[in-house]
Amino acid sequence: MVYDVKVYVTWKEGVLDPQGAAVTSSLNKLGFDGVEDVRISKMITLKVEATENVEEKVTAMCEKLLANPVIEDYTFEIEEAVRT
Amino acid sequence: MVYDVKVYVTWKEGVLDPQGAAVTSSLNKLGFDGVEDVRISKMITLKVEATENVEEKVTAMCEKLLANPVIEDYTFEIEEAVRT
Amino acid sequence: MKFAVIVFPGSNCDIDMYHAAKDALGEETEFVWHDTTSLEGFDAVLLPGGFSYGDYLRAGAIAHFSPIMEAVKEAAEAGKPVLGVCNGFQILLESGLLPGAMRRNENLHFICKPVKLNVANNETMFTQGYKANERISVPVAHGEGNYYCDEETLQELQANNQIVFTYEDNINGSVANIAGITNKHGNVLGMMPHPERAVEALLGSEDGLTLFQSLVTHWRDSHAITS
Amino acid sequence: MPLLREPSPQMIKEQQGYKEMGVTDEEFALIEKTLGRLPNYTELGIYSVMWSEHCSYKNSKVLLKKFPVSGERVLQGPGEGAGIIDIDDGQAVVFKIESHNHPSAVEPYEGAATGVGGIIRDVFSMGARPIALLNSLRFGELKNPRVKYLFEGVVSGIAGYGNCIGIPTVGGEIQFDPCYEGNPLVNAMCVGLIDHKDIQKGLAKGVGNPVLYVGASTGRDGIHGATFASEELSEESESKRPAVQVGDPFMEKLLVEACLEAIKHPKLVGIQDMGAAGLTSSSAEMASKAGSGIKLRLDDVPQREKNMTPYEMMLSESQERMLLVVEKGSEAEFIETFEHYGLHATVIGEVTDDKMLTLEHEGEIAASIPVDALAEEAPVYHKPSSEPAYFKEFQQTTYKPEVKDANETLKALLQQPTIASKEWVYEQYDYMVRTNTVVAPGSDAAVLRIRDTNKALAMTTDCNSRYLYLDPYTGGKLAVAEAARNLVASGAEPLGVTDCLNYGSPDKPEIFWQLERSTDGLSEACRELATPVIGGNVSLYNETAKGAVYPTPVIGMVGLIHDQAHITTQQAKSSNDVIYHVGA
Ligand SMILES: Nc1ncnc2c1ncn2[C@@H]1O[C@H](COP(=O)(O)OP(=O)(O)O)[C@@H](O)[C@H]1O
Repeated sequence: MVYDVKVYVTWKEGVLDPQGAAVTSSLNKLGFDGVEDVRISKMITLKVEATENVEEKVTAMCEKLLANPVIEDYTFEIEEAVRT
Repeated sequence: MVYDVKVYVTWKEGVLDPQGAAVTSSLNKLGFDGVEDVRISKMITLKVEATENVEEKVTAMCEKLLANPVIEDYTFEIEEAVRT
Repeated sequence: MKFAVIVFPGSNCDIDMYHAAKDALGEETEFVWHDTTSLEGFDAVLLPGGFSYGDYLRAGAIAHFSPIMEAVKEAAEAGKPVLGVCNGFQILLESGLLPGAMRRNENLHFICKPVKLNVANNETMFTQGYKANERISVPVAHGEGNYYCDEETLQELQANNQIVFTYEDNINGSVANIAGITNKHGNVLGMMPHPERAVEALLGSEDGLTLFQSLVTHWRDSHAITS
Repeated sequence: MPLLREPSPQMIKEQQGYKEMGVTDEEFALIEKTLGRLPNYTELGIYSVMWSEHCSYKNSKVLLKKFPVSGERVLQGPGEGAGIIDIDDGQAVVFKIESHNHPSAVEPYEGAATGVGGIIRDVFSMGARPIALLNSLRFGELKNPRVKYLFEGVVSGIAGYGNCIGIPTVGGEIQFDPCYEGNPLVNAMCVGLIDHKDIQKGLAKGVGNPVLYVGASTGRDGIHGATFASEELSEESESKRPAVQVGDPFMEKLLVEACLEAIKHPKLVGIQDMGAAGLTSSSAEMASKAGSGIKLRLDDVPQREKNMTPYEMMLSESQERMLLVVEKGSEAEFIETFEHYGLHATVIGEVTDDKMLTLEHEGEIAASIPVDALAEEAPVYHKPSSEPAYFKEFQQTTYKPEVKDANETLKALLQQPTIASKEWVYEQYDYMVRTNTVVAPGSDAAVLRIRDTNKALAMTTDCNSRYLYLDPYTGGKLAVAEAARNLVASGAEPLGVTDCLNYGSPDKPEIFWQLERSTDGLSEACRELATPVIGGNVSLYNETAKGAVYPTPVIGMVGLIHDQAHITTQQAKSSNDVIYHVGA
């Protein structure tokens, strides 16, 4: 069975995201007012072949490599891949 | 009215994602086999204050700043923000 | 004294670190490839700067799984000096040998220039050759040197005197101007500025040499007592 | 499934489909003649890139012939990846400059980054350790937000690639002028150091010797990049967008280290990078130079995408790839060297004696073309030339600036982005990595010491294109002279030149005239100063609807400092020092 996985790695609350701050101000400068709180996170998509316990496997990948718990949180979505 | 916007900026098909390739191989080395096709994209979250036509506004932001259509595609989701 | 310079795929300052320890300092020095598993026979470990694994995902994230890192952890636990500079610092953070994390520089640009540092703690094995609060000139060259830790960790760092170098001008947005910290024990130092680039007058500064000399002095002293 | 159904040879001819690939009627007839039959789609694609200006210099060859290319110290002149000059003690310096203008105009970060990556490959494929990077940039005026975006993107792309791969970016120059709006110039130069005994050539010699493919796998990116680089930028360029590639400096770092190790191996026969027109130009050129043929099994080419056609594989410009020819039987040793660095090396073909480029794919012959026809026999044009009206006009006017308050004028001048400090730019470049940079950006030329010797190298890029526009001949001489002055002022003896000729469309007689006159000036100055041209690059069709860029032949020059005590910097040292005025 192959799964399509999407992992979202976001900044922990309270951690300033310098890139987000810069994008907020450039959007404002470009004339987009009323734009606030831009935060730039990662979306990591992958295909996982797994027999059982995909969730555990993905959790382990996040904990070990994909996110840094000091500054980042993560969530994920798993879907069965459509074979083409 | 304030909206919560999520913009996903992904690589166009066929564009090399060197980060994704490096992460694929390190996940495999870490013992996560059957992991393939890792691609690392951006998720940009923001709050937009808008009277009308949020969609147009967000599209314009994507075209002008958030994505480079030469190598990137984008999609977005808009939701009314829950006031806290 | 024998130094190990760890080489990861993508290390760039391995050569510079080698020259600093071998030529400027005059100590025995060897490169150690990342997939080696032992650091036996070495008295100190140097993790050089560069872009290990392209800095992909997060700086230092992939390198910290290299086989050699187990041996680095053992060396750290055994009390041997471990110095991580720039990418080496980032790897030490990712592997949990030092607290905190790095974000992109506040101005989002890579910054390369000589900067003024303050020696905030001159009582470590790395800094005992400096005067208290000495002002030194050492170059930086990084895009992700914006040090972050939460309030609690910061208080702990301060309470234990773990903050060793601070920037005179906060060039990158780091919490509390932090340029370099040690672990609680004081034998693992991570710093963004490059002392190995400041060991020759011809290239602009010799202020970094004192750091390496401090290590040698410390090592000689401690071995004189025990042996 | 292929992305598009390929038309048959007959259809191509009848519907003149070759025009879409930039092949003219006459060229198509010539192809039919050299081949003795109609080309199929793959073959036509191969001809079109090999005969593009970018690869064949068909419009500029007549001009390049004028350059002095030899000298006592020249070990390798134009014709290989990069030129080589002797610096005594069995050592030599290798350098080359190249443009990446058009990709940078549509994707500034990746365009500039892959430009840097390409020029580094040119240098280490000669066997040299790359030791320094320089660049030369031209943009429109900074008031325009698009220009700002391009400027920032290009600078961070150069920084991104150079910093990551760990080669110091030590110098460059930047000029802002409205003529570059919409068509910025991004030229990158790389300097390397080599021992004479390690000098490599891109030769495919020895029948039966295997051809190794090393580095990144091949994708559909940059297909037709070489022809794209040889066309004017138009609205249509938008639709040719996939011509932009994404670079992977980490992969290239591994390639540099692994190739430099492979080069020490006595069984290496030839090595060349896959630059413009990727697999096509590297294989055809290596075979043509060696008087051999080459056969490739395309099924064995590492592929990043599914169902790639021969056409796509041969024209892909995926970055960070190298082609090696090694002695038969030694493949395993090379494969092991590359594996040590985490790289895959794959045997994809062999050297033959039939002087043909033969491609096998899925059990069929996908193409079969004489290598010399591709590499040597591209048509050469001598375009008509005519003196532009503006030139006569300028020659007759004398311009006297009106200065009321010298202080104010000086301040106004210093605020010009072209003149103002470039610290904002070079602070983003790691100009110190590998700890040899004695003189950092900000002086006349950059200086790097050569470890374990008392020597040093000075290097610079220069070109005042405004002078060249006003008077291409004199301006050309001035560009070379400026570069030489910068080196001498740093304590160096100028050794040689690499040039990057950035011009508008040579199809316009006024532009061709600029090319002619300025290359006359460049040649004369190079001869006079005994700085031969050992390599370079030509970038034509730098135009937008608003017109052509100024003639911009960027000069990259390297000099030898015989004694490190001679290194001199620009800065005033102390008060009361005497100031001299030397020269005219
Ligand atoms: N403007 C120039 N001046 C001198 N030599 C040049 C110039 N342009 C190209 N050449 C030389 O012509 C040779 C052929 O170039 P080519 O094989 O197309 O190199 P590349 O693929 O690196 O562009 C190269 O050695 C190059 O140095």
